[in-house]
Amino acid sequence: MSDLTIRNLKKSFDDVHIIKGIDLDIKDHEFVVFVGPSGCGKSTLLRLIAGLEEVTSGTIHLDEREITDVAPAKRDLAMVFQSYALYPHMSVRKNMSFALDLAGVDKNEVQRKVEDAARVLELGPLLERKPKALSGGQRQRVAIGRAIVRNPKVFLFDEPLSNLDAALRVLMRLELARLHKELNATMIYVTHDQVEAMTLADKVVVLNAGRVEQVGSPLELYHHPVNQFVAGFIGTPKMAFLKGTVQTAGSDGVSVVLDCGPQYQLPHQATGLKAGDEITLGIRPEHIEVVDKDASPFKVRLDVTEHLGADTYCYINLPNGESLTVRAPGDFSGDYGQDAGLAPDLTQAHLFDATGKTIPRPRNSAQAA
Amino acid sequence: MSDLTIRNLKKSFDDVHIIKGIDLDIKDHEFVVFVGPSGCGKSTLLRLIAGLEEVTSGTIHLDEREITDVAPAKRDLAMVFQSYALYPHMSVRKNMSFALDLAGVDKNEVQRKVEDAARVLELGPLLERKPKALSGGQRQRVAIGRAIVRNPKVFLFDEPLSNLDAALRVLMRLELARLHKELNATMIYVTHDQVEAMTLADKVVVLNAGRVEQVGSPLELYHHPVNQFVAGFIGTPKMAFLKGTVQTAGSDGVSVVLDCGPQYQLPHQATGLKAGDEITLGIRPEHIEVVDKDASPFKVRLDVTEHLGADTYCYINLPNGESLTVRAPGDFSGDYGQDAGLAPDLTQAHLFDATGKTIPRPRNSAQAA
Amino acid sequence: TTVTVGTVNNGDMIIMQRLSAEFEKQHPDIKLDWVILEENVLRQRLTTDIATNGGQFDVMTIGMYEAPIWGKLGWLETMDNLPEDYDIQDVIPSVRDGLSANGTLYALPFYGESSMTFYNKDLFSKAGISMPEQPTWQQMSEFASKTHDPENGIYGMCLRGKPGWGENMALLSTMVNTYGGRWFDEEWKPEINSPQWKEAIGFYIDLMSNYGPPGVSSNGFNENQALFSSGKCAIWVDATSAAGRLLNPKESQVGDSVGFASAPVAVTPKGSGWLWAWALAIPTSSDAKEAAKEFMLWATSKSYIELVGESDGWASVPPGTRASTYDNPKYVQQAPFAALTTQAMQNADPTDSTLEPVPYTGVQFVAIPEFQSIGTQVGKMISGALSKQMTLDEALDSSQKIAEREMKRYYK
Amino acid sequence: MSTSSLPAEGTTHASATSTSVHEERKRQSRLSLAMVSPSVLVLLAWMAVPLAMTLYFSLIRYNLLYPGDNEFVGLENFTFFLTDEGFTAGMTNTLLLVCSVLLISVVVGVLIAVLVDTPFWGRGIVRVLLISPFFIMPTVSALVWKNLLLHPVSGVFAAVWRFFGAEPIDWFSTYPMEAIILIVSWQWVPFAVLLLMTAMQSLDQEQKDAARLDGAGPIAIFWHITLPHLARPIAVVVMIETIFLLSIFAEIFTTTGGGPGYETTNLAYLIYSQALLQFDVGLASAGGLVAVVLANVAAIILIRMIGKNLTDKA
Amino acid sequence: MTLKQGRQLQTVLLGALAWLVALTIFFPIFWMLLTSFKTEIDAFATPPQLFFTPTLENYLEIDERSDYFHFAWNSVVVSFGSTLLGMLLAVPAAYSMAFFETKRTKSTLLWMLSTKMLPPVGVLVPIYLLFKDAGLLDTKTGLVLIYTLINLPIMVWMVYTYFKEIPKEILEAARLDGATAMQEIYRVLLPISKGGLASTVLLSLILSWNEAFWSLNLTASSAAPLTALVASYSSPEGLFWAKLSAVSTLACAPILIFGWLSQKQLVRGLSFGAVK
Ligand SMILES: Nc1ncnc2c1ncn2[C@@H]1O[C@H](COP(=O)(O)OP(=O)(O)OP(=O)(O)O)[C@@H](O)[C@H]1O
Ligand SMILES: Nc1ncnc2c1ncn2[C@@H]1O[C@H](COP(=O)(O)OP(=O)(O)OP(=O)(O)O)[C@@H](O)[C@H]1O
Ligand SMILES: [Mg+2]
Ligand SMILES: [Mg+2]
Repeated sequence: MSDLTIRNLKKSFDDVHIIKGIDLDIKDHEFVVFVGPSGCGKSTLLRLIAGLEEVTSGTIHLDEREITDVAPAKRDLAMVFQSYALYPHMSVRKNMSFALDLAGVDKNEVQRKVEDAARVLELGPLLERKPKALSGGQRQRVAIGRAIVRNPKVFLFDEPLSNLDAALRVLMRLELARLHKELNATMIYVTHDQVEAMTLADKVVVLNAGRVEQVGSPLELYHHPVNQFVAGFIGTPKMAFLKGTVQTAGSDGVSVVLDCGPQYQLPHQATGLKAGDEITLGIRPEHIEVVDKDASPFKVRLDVTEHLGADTYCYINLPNGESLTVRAPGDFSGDYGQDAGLAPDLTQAHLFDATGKTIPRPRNSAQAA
Repeated sequence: MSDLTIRNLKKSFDDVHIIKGIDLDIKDHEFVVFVGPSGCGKSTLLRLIAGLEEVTSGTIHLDEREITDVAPAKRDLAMVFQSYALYPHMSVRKNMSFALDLAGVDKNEVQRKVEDAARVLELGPLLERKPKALSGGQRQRVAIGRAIVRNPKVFLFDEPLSNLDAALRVLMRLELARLHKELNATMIYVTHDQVEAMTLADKVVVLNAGRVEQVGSPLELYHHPVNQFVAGFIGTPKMAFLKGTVQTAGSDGVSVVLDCGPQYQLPHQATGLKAGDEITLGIRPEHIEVVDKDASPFKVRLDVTEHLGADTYCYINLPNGESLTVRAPGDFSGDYGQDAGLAPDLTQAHLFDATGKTIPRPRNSAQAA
Repeated sequence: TTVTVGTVNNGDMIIMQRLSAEFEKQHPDIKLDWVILEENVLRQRLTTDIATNGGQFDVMTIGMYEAPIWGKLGWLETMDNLPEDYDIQDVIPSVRDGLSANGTLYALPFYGESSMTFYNKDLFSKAGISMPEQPTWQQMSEFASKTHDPENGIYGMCLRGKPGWGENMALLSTMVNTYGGRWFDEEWKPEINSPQWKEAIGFYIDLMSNYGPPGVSSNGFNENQALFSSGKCAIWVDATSAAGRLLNPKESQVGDSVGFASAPVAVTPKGSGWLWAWALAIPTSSDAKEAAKEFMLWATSKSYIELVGESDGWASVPPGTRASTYDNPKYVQQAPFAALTTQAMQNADPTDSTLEPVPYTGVQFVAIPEFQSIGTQVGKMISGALSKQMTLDEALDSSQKIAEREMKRYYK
Repeated sequence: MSTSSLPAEGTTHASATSTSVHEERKRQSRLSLAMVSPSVLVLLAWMAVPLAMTLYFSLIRYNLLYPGDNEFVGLENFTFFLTDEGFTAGMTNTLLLVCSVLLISVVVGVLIAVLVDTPFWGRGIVRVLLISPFFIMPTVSALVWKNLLLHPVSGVFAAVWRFFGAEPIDWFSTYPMEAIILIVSWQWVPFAVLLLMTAMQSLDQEQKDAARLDGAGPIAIFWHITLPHLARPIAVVVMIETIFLLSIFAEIFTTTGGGPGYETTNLAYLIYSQALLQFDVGLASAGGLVAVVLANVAAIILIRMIGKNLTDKA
Repeated sequence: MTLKQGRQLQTVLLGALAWLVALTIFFPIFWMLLTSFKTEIDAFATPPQLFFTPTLENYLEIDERSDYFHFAWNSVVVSFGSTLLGMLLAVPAAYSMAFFETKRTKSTLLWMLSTKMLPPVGVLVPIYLLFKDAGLLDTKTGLVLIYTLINLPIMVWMVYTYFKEIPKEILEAARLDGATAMQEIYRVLLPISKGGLASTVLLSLILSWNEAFWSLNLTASSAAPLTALVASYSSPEGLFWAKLSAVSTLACAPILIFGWLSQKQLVRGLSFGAVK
C-alpha cells in the first residue's frame, strides 16, 4: 500500500510563491499525470514529493505516515529529472546500476537488470560510454533507465520522453505502461504531450500557476473540463473560444448569439443564466466541420491551412478578431481566402460563464456513445 | 543570399562514425527540418554546420564560399542548443542581449528587442532572474530568445520546443513561422514533433544513422516515402507493416496475399515484381477503418484502445504476430477482445519490396485531392 | 652619498641603527640605508653579493669567521691608516687578531664575546653548593646532579643542542679544546673520532641526558636563555653577551640570583672559552668607501660607546671590543660580569686555542670555507647521538668521514 | 568555382576561398597557440637560462670562496653529492615528507572542503580561518610551532599534556619527522582546502539530488559523487604540493637543522648543508640537478597515477 | 523531535564541527596574535598564559625601529604586480589549454610545473648573477618578474582546472553569439569561474607575499618586502618571540585582511543548471 496524500502544500523560493496550496490524493498503483503550462510548478511539486525540496508549509503523507520531512532516500521513489542529472563521471552502465550497487544487490542480478533496461531503451551498444558522449535523447533514456532498474514504490517522471522521436516515444510509452502494470508501482508523470497524458493516465492533474485546476480521468477532462482554462489546455489544437451573449435561458437549454454572428441553441443547463449574460462558447477543432458556404449560417473565410498528412488544420480568423481552428481530414483542400461555412457539433460544445466556469450540460448529450 | 551546400560531410568521434557522408542543399530562406531517430546525428550535423565541431571530411559552402573551417562567430548564425547552454551568471535579460551587446548595438535598440522577444516568449516577468531559478520550459524559451533577438542569416534550432506545453508550443511554432517570413532567414530545425515538422518545414530531411534517407516536402514524405524507414518514421501512430507475397503482378497492379490472411489487389507498378516475391504492405492508421466483423474479409480481434479525446487508437494484434494500429474517431467504442473487420483504404496503401524500397504507385491514386 | 649597511638583527646593532641618526646629523651628506637580517640570511646574502661582486652593500657586518677568509681573498678593504683618535691599540688584541689575515686588519670590531658559565645562585644555595671561579666540567656534572629537579621543572644543566656550526658546535668545539682535542692535525687531517673528542662529546651527552631539559637537541642560545631566565636552569654555559640580558628585568626573571663564572675547563684551559666578534667591513665592490669608512669609524669608536652608555645605560654598551670599556668605572659598576668577560676575551686566543698545534685559526670554528658545512653536519651527527638516534661512536665516525670527504675536495 | 554572378560577394570571399581551405582552422590554432605561448616562452626562458647555467656550473669546480679556480671536473660534483652519507636518508625523508603531507592535506582538505560546503552560521569567517595558516610565512610558522606550541617545557602542547597528567613529548628529538610533517601539513592543508572548496561549487546540486534518491547516504554521495567530481582538483593539489614539498627547507632549517642525525634531512636541506653553506656553487648545481631529476621522476609517476583526471572532461 | 528539526540540528552540529576545526587550525595564529601582546618574559612563561596584561611595547618597538610602511608598500606592489602579470599570462594560456586541447596539452602542463622543480638553493648564484647584470638587484621590477615566473605554472594549473569545469556548450554559445576569443574570456569565462579565479589570485598573492628566499636574497633596502622585515626580527640573540609575533602579525595582516574581504568572491554559489 502506498497512498500519497498531499494537504495544503505550499512552497516559496525566497518571496516568490511557486506552489500555492495543493491538495491531492494519489492512490496506490495509480498512474497520475501532471500537466500544466510551462513554469506552473510541476517540477517543483515532483521535487517536493521526492523530498528534494523543503516544503514551506503543508504535509505529505504516505499511507498513514507523514513523510513531509523524511529523507528522500527513505521514501523509496525513483525520479527522472527534467535535466537528467546523470552522473558525468560514470558510464551509462554505472549510471544505471548505481542505486542497485548501493543497495548491495547481487552483481549478476544488477547486470541482468541493467541489460534488460538497456535493451528496452535501445541503449545496448552505449553501455560503456560516458554521458557526455551521448545524444540528447540517449541521455534522457539513460535517465529513464536509472529510474526503472530500481523497482521503487513510486516513480516520478519529469517530462521523460520529451527528447525522443515519435516512434521511440510510442515504444517507451508502452514500456512505461507495461512497467506500471508489472511493478504495480505508483507513477507520477509530468508531460506536455497530450497523447502521453491521455493514454497513460489513470488520473490527470491540471496545474496552473501553482494551483490545481482540475483532477480527473483523461476523458473527463476532455469532455467535462471544469473551467475554460482546463478546456483550453486539454486537447490540441486548442479549443476555440467564441464570445457571445445569452439570448434566452430556459429549461430546454440556452440560446446564444455569438459576437461573430451566428445564433445557436445549446442544450446546457440554464440555471443561473439570464438573458444578456456574457458567455463563451467553446468548441474543439475536431467538432467543427468545414462545409459549403451556403450550407451553414456560420460563414467564414479560410486563413492558412496546415497539412499534417493524416489531418489538415484550417485556421480561421473571424471578422470580430476571434480565431478558431478546424481539424479537417488529411485530404482536405481549402485555399487561403476561400469562403466557407462552419458546422459545429453543438452537442459537443462547451459553455463558460463570464468567470470562466463551465456551465454544465446534460450528461447524456455530453459523453459520446 | 545564403545557400548552404553540404557535400560528402563526415564526422567521427574517435573511431565511431557518426555522420557518414551527407549531401544536402539548403536554399536561401528555406525552412528545413531534420528529423530522425534519437542518436542518428541531428545535433551533430547542426554543430557541424555551426562550426562548433571540426569536420572529419567533406565541405560546407555558404553560397560560393567554403566555410568548412570558418570560425562559428563568422558564420552569422544563431543556434538554440538542445542543452540550452545558457550563461549561468547572466540574468535572462543579459542572456538574450549578450550577442547584441557584443555587436555594439545601441542600448535602446537592444532593450526594445529583448523586451519584444520576452513578450513573445512570455518571459516578461522573469527578465531579471538567473537561469538556475527558471523552470525547464522557461530556460528553453530563454535559449530561443537568445537566438531570435539576433536576426542572423541562418537559425539552427535543436529541438527548441521540446519542453513547452502544447498551447505554448503552438504559439511558438507560429511565432517561428512568422519570424521566418519576416526575417527572410534560413532556418534549420531539429524536432521530434511531427506536427512541427509537417507544419513548419519547406523541406524535411530524414536522417538515419548518420545518413540522409530522404529529402522532400512534408506531404511528399507522408505520401511518397522512398522506403520503409521513412514511411515508418513519418506519421504517428506509425504506419502498420504487413508482410505478404506477390500473387500476380501485371499492368493493372499487384495482387498480394498477406501473411495474416486477406488478399488484396493493389494499384502499384508491378515492374520488377514477380509472383512469389516477398513484399510488405504499409498502411497508415488513419487509412484503416474498423467495420463490422462481417463487412470485411480482414477479420481481427481488437486489443486495447486508447482514447485521446479527439481520436481513439485501436491496437490490434494479428494472429501471425504482426500488429497494427487504427485511428478511429474520438467517440469510437470498441472493447478489448471484440471481433471486428478492418477496411483499409487501398488507394493509400504503400508497398515495399524485400529490401524496403518503395514500389511506386500511379501518381493520381496517391496524392489526395 | 648613500651607504647601505648590511647588519645582523642583534640588540647591539639595533641600538646602532637607532643612534645612527646622530651620525647622519654630523654628516649631512651621508645617508644610511639599513638592511637588517637574521644571522644566517645575512651571511648568505652578503656572501653571494660579495663573491659575485654585486656591490649592493657598502658596509657589511661580518664575523670572525668571514673576516680572515674574505680578507685573504682581497674582497675587503684593508683597515689601515686609521685616525689617531680611533686608538686601534685599545681594541682587545685577540679580537684584532681574529679579524686579521696575515697581520692585516680587515674589519673593525663592533662587539665581541667569549663564553662563560651562568648559574642560578638561589638553586645553588638551596642545594647547598657554591660555584668556584674557574669550574671544571666534572664539577659541572656534580652541581647539575644536585640541582636537577625535573618534577618541579628545574633542570641542572642547559647547553646548546641544536645542530649547526654556530649552534651546538660552538660550545662543543670549546669542550673538545679543553679536553685536549682538535678539529684537524697539522696536515689538515680531521681528528673527530679521536679519544679526546669521544671523551668530550661523551661527557656532553651524558650530562645532557641526565640533567638536561627536554628538547635539548633543538635548543639554541635563545631557548636556553628563555629557560635560564625563567628560572628553569641551574647552570648554563654560553656567550658572555647573555650576561647583560640575564640582568635585564625586561628579559629575565632571575636578575637578582644570576651568578657568573668562567667557562668550565677539563684537561687544559686552552680554548675553553670561545671568541667571537661582529665587525664592520667594507667590500671592495662598494662605491661609497669613503663614507662607509667614516661611518665605521664612528660606530666602533670610543665615543660611540660613550654615546650608548649615556643614552641607553652602560649595561647596553657593545662589549668585548675595547679595553677602555672595561676600565670605565661606570661600566664596571653596572656590569658585574665585566671582569670575567675581559678575562675570558683575553684568554681566548684564536691563533692558539688547542693543546696540540693546529694549522688553523679560530677557537670554536676553523676559518676555512669548508668549515661551515663540516661543522653543521658534525653538529647534526652529535645531535643524533644526543637524542639516541645513533651511538656516540657511530656519530663521530660518520663525522670523521664527512670531514675527510669535504676536505678531500680541496686538499687532495 | 564561379563567382561571376555576384561580383561583390565573390570578391569579398574570393581571398578567403582561394588562399586556403584551412585558413580559418589555422587561424584558430594560431590563436590558441598565441595564447599559450607567452606563458610558455617566459617559462622557457626562465627555465632554460638558469638550467643551462646550472648545468654548466655542475660540471666545473666553482666555489664562490675560491674564486678563479674554475676547472672542469666532469661528474665529480655529482658523484660527490650522490655518495654523501646523508643522501639515502635525504631521499627517504623527502619521500616520507612529501607523501605524508600529501596524504594528510588531501584527506583533511577534502573533508574540510566538504564540511564547509554546507551553509551554516559564520561560514565566511570559518573559510578565512581555515585558509589563514597559508598566510603565515614558513619561517615564522616554524618558529611559532617550535617555540610556542611544541616546546617541551613552555609550549602549549606541553601544557595540555601536563593538564591531562601526561609527560610532555619532546617532539623534535623523539618524533622529529612527525613534528616537521605536522608543521608542514598545517601550512599546506589550507592550500588544499582553498582549491577544493572552490571546486566544490561546480558540483551540480541535481546530481546530488539524484544520488540521494538512488539511496545514497552522505557517505555514498561523498564517495561516488563528490570525490569523482574533485578528482581533477585533487590531482592539481597533489601535483602542485609535490613540487613545493620536494623543496621544503625553511621549516627544517628553523626547527631541527636537519637533525637529530639525518632524521629530518631532506634533499633540499642536504643541498643547503652540503653546498650552499660553503658556497660551493658547483656542488649546489649538481644537487639541484639531481633534485630536478627526482622531481621529474616523481611528477611522471604522479602523472601516470592521476594524469587521466587532469585532462579528462567530466 | 521531527525530522525537520533533526535536519536543523544536523546543520547546527555540522556548523559547530566546522567551527571547531577552523578554530583548531587557526589556533597557532591566534596564539601568535596573543603572544604579540605579551612581554618577552610572558611569552615564554610556563605554563603558557592565556590571561596576562597586554602590552603594546612590541608594536611600539617595531614602529620605532623600522619603517613598516616602506616594507608593506613593497610587498603590496610586488605581490599585486606579479599576480596581475601572472593572471594576464595564465588566463589565456589556461583557456587555450582547457578548450583547445591538443595532444601536447598534458605535457605542456607538466613541463610548466617542472620549471618549478629546480630548488632555489641550487640556482641562487646563477640568478643572482643574471639579476646583477640586468641591474635588477634590489628592484621591485626584479621581484615582480621572478614571482610572476615562479607562480605562473601554479596559476596556469589552477585556472586550467576551474576552466575545465565549465560545460563547453556555454562557450560555444558565446562563440555563436559573436564573441571574440577575448570577449569569450572576459565576458563569459571569467565571470563564471570568478570563485576559482579569486582563489588563484589569492593564492598567488599569498605565495608572493610570503616568498622568503628570493625576496631576501635579491633585495637590499629599497625593494625589501615584509619578509625582510620579518627576517630582521626572527632569531636574533636574545628573547624575540613576542616581537616576532608582533612583526608577523603586522606582516600578514594586510594579506589576511585582503583575504577576509575577498572571501565572498572565493566561493560563489554557481550552478551550471543552465545546461543539461
Ligand atoms: N563525443 C562523442 N563521442 C562518441 N560518440 C558521440 C559523441 N557525441 C555524440 N556521439 C554519438 O553520436 C551520435 C549522434 O549524436 P547526436 O547528438 O547528433 O544525436 P541526435 O540525432 O541529436 O540525437 P537526439 O535526438 O537524441 O538528440 C549518437 O549516437 C551519440 O551517441
Ligand atoms: N530557485 C528558484 N527561485 C525562484 N523561482 C524559481 C526557482 N526555481 C523555480 N522557480 C520558478 O518556479 C516556477 C515553477 O518551476 P517548475 O520548474 O516547477 O516549473 P514546471 O512546471 O516544471 O515548468 P516546465 O514545464 O517549464 O518545466 C517557475 O516559474 C520558475 O520560474
Ligand atoms: Mg519542469
Ligand atoms: Mg540531439
